[in-house]
Amino acid sequence: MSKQFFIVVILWIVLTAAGEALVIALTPFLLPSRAALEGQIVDDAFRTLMMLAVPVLAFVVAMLIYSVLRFRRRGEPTQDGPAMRSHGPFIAGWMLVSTALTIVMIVHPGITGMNALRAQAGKDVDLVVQVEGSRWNWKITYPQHKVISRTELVLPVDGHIRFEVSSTDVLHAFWIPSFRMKIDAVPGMMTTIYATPSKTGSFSSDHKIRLQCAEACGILHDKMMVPVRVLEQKEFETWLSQQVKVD
Amino acid sequence: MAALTGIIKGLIFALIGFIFGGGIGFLLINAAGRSGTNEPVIALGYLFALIGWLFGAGLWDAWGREWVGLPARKLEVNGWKRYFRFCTNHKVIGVQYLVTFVFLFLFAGLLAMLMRTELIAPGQTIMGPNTYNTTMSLHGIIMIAVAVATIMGAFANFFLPILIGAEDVAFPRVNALSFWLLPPVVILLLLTPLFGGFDTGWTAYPPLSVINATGSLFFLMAFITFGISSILGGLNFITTVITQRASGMTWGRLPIFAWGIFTASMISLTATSFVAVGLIQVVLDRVAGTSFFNASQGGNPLLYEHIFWFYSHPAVYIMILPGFGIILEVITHFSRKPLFAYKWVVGSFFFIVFLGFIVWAHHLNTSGMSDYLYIPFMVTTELISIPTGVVFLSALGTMWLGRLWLRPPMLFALGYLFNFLIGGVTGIFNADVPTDIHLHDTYFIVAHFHYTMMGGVIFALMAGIYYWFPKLTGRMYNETLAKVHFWWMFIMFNVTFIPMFWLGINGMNRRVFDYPEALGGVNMFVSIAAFLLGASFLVFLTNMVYSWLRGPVAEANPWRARTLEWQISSPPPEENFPEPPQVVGDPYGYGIPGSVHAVLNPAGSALNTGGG
Amino acid sequence: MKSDQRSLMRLGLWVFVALMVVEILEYIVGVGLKRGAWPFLVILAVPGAGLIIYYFMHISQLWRREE
Amino acid sequence: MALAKEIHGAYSRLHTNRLGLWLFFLSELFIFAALISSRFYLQGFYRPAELNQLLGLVISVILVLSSLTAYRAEIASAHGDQRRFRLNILFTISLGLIFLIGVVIEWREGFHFFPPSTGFGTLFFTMTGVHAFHVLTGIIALTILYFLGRSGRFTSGSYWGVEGVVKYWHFVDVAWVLIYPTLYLVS
Repeated sequence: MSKQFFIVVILWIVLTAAGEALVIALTPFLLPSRAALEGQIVDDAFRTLMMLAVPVLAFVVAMLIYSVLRFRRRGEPTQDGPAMRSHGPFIAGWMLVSTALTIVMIVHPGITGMNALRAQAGKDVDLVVQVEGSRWNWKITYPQHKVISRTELVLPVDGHIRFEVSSTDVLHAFWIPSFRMKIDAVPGMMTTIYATPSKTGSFSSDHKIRLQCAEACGILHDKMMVPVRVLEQKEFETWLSQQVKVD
Repeated sequence: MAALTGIIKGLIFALIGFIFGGGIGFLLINAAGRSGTNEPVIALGYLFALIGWLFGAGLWDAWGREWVGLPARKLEVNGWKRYFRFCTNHKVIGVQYLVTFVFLFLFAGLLAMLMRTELIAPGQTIMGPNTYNTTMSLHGIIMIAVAVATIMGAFANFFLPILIGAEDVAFPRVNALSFWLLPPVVILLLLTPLFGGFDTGWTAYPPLSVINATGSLFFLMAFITFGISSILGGLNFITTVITQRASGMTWGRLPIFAWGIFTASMISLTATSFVAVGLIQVVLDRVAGTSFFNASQGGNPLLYEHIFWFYSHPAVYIMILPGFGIILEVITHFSRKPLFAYKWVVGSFFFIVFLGFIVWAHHLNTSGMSDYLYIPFMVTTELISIPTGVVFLSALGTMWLGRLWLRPPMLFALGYLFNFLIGGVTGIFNADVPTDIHLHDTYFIVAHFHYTMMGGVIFALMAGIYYWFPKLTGRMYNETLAKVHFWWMFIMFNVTFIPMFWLGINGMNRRVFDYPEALGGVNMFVSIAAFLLGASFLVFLTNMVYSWLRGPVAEANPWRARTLEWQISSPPPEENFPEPPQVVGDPYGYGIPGSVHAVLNPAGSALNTGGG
Repeated sequence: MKSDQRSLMRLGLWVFVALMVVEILEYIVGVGLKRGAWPFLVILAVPGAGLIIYYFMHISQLWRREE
Repeated sequence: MALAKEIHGAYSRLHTNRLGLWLFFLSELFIFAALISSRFYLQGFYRPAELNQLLGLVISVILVLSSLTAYRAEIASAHGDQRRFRLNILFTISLGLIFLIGVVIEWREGFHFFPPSTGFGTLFFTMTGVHAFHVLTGIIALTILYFLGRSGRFTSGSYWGVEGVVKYWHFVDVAWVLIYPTLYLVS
């Protein structure tokens, strides 16, 4: 290894260390509040990818910084650089590392994350909530309890919930940012998504606890939102009993 | 007036065509007993108006007359007037493309400024939601067109034939045709606000795009027309590279920019006709009452998403591959070293084309498609980081131990590397299904693709403009202004888009007119940064206009680069090369004593080219 | 007619006959089978298209540069 | 030098034109590929019992026959046999027109049994419509070719116009060979 490349490696290590420290320090501020178990899987994947991205970023930036500082010429260069078209070990190393990194990313957090989500989805369902989007409102039905709500989505904490999402007119998307869960509402189709709220909370204290349409659907797309309220099981049952029953 | 006769004739023919086609549409509506819709009139009227426009603008004189046994008329006029005519010279068409699209770029940039003004604070600021949606959609589609067609249309047209030692492209008349298809596109897009606008964004997902205002039909027809232009361009460049190379210009000596155009053309030739079908299906659903996307009649909106992204993901590489070509070209000449790992780069371009066709469904990660599709598409998508990495390998390897000359093109190329790196790394978060479930359709995506499109393609475009400006115009730009432009644009670009990643993760979905109050502060910051970013283009525009008119006369080869375009005068002579050049060596033979790329005057004295 | 023209014309006729066989077989398979016809149809249609592309459209002109 | 360039140019012009045309076909192929994929995506292997199978077979045969006459026209033109060339072009045009009449008959039946607003009708009318549009443009091109040929435009050494249009006509046939089973015969 040439001396120059050695300096780059030192620079890379320094940058990587700084970057990883920054990721660890900043992740709590970067990732929003989380209110569902499934969100943990997403956040873990996010963090892993950040950790993996840092060394890649750091290497390219280290090479760029070093090259620009070391090899730049003031004014027009009077000579050509060495006629180096290829460098076997460097290319081989690059291809090996980039392929290996890609495979790592595919396996973890890609496939492992998918499997975790699927395993989570496969658990016994405590509550089914049907969510139907129409321009520009959501109709929320609790078929087991024969309750319909149009103004808010109320959920019990720790209950495993299946959302059955559909649409009457155009594409919409069901998204609760603090749950990290999203699925499109497609006319003529029922899509499902699962979530297990992990703590109580409501839209009034945190805007990320909202059911937001996330697929452009026309004029009031951004207003196609209902507040979400996650209650204790008891309170949820009380809420249900206060609602008008429909058949 | 003589300059405009073609355009005026085209407009008159278009009007006649519209009346004819619209009349047929009107009769069809009556025959089918469908009242209450005028869209068949518009659609058929436009079809014939388009044909009328093309024939009037020059297709008939330059080409159509031959079909009925008459000799074609020469439409060439000299001087500046030729830029307004149906001119088949590839250099004229290149300039036509460049000027048209730089103006479109600035126009769509102004639309972005309007959007950021609206988003500067929660609630309504300057416009209503429908106006906002139309502004947003227009910004989107015009910028997509800019990204697809500026490098391909302008630089590939002007420089590809010269780079390979040809006199012109393979089909000059098709080339002119593909440019003259663009004015109707622009007119249609500018007309959309008068017909209710369109609120679907540039993706035009049905059923929304089937049931919304007539503006959407205008948008769809504009997109299809643009697609035809793009197909013809791709066809032309592939044929040009295969058949028009100068003798001695073997595949292994092809400049990397030519490879970028060649591979990108493979995509625009094929994938574009695929998406045209998807768009036509939406038009048919609107105009003819078919049920492609009407779920109650057996249609399925997911079909459109599949067809659309089968084009639109590869389309990203139509934009990126020429950009790769430009920056690698610039980096090798400004590092004064041979292009590092040339064969690996060419291979990775082809690999990108191949992979580009089998990754589309990662745009459907939250669409509700079949569960078994997620992992295969995640795998193919993430594999793309390998060939993309090769481009970085080549760029870094070329700079290593080089003699770096930090002129404006080189600065933009370096800026490109940094921005595209961020764009690429954040792309992984979108390819990965677990994270994408959260990030899909949020400002994270907006930030990501602006890093690849603006930070990538537009920086490459700027690198290209500053690199080739002396050759295009024969004049030199102001170096200081160019450097001011770079640093201003580079810094404000990053300041604008980095916070958008945070916005997306924290619950701001895209294509919204309004957002939760809590996100107000960051949005105001982004808006102000965006205004400053927009202002950097005033520097650019000043520099371009002033330098084109008054700049110092440029020498033939201000960069002492080795490729063919720098071996002829600035601007190039009408026929490019007085004698067909004889290519005898590598275009990137820097640092090799006595290395020669091409002999320009094989018969006469040995007027060798080459750096040293 | 010159002899090479005649032989080319005859070649065209044979290709046509082959195409007819393909079409009719396709028809029999398609109308006859209630389900599962598609593999047979692929086996028939793709070579059918290939015959036209090879013999009628002379695709080999693209890589045979002499003439 | 200039002469050598010109000869080389004339030769490579033909090669260039051919390559361009084939690339155009490749692009067009993606149009039909998109339509065929749509058919399977939306309707699977479904086909209505009312589909007029016999008519479908008849127009397929007619189109293949027209390919033969087009082929014969090209061969004749290549050998300077202008009389046969014109005759075969006329045959081809007539067969193309008969094909279109067949499509019109089919459409009339189709409007009755599966109108374009239904699931299968959507695909049926779009696919046959897109194809019939190609046939129509082909017929227009062949007609132009006929009149150009009559005015003595083509010789045995220079007949790119004939070659190009005939290739296009064959391509329309290829498209039908692929569409016909996907629309009529799968089950």
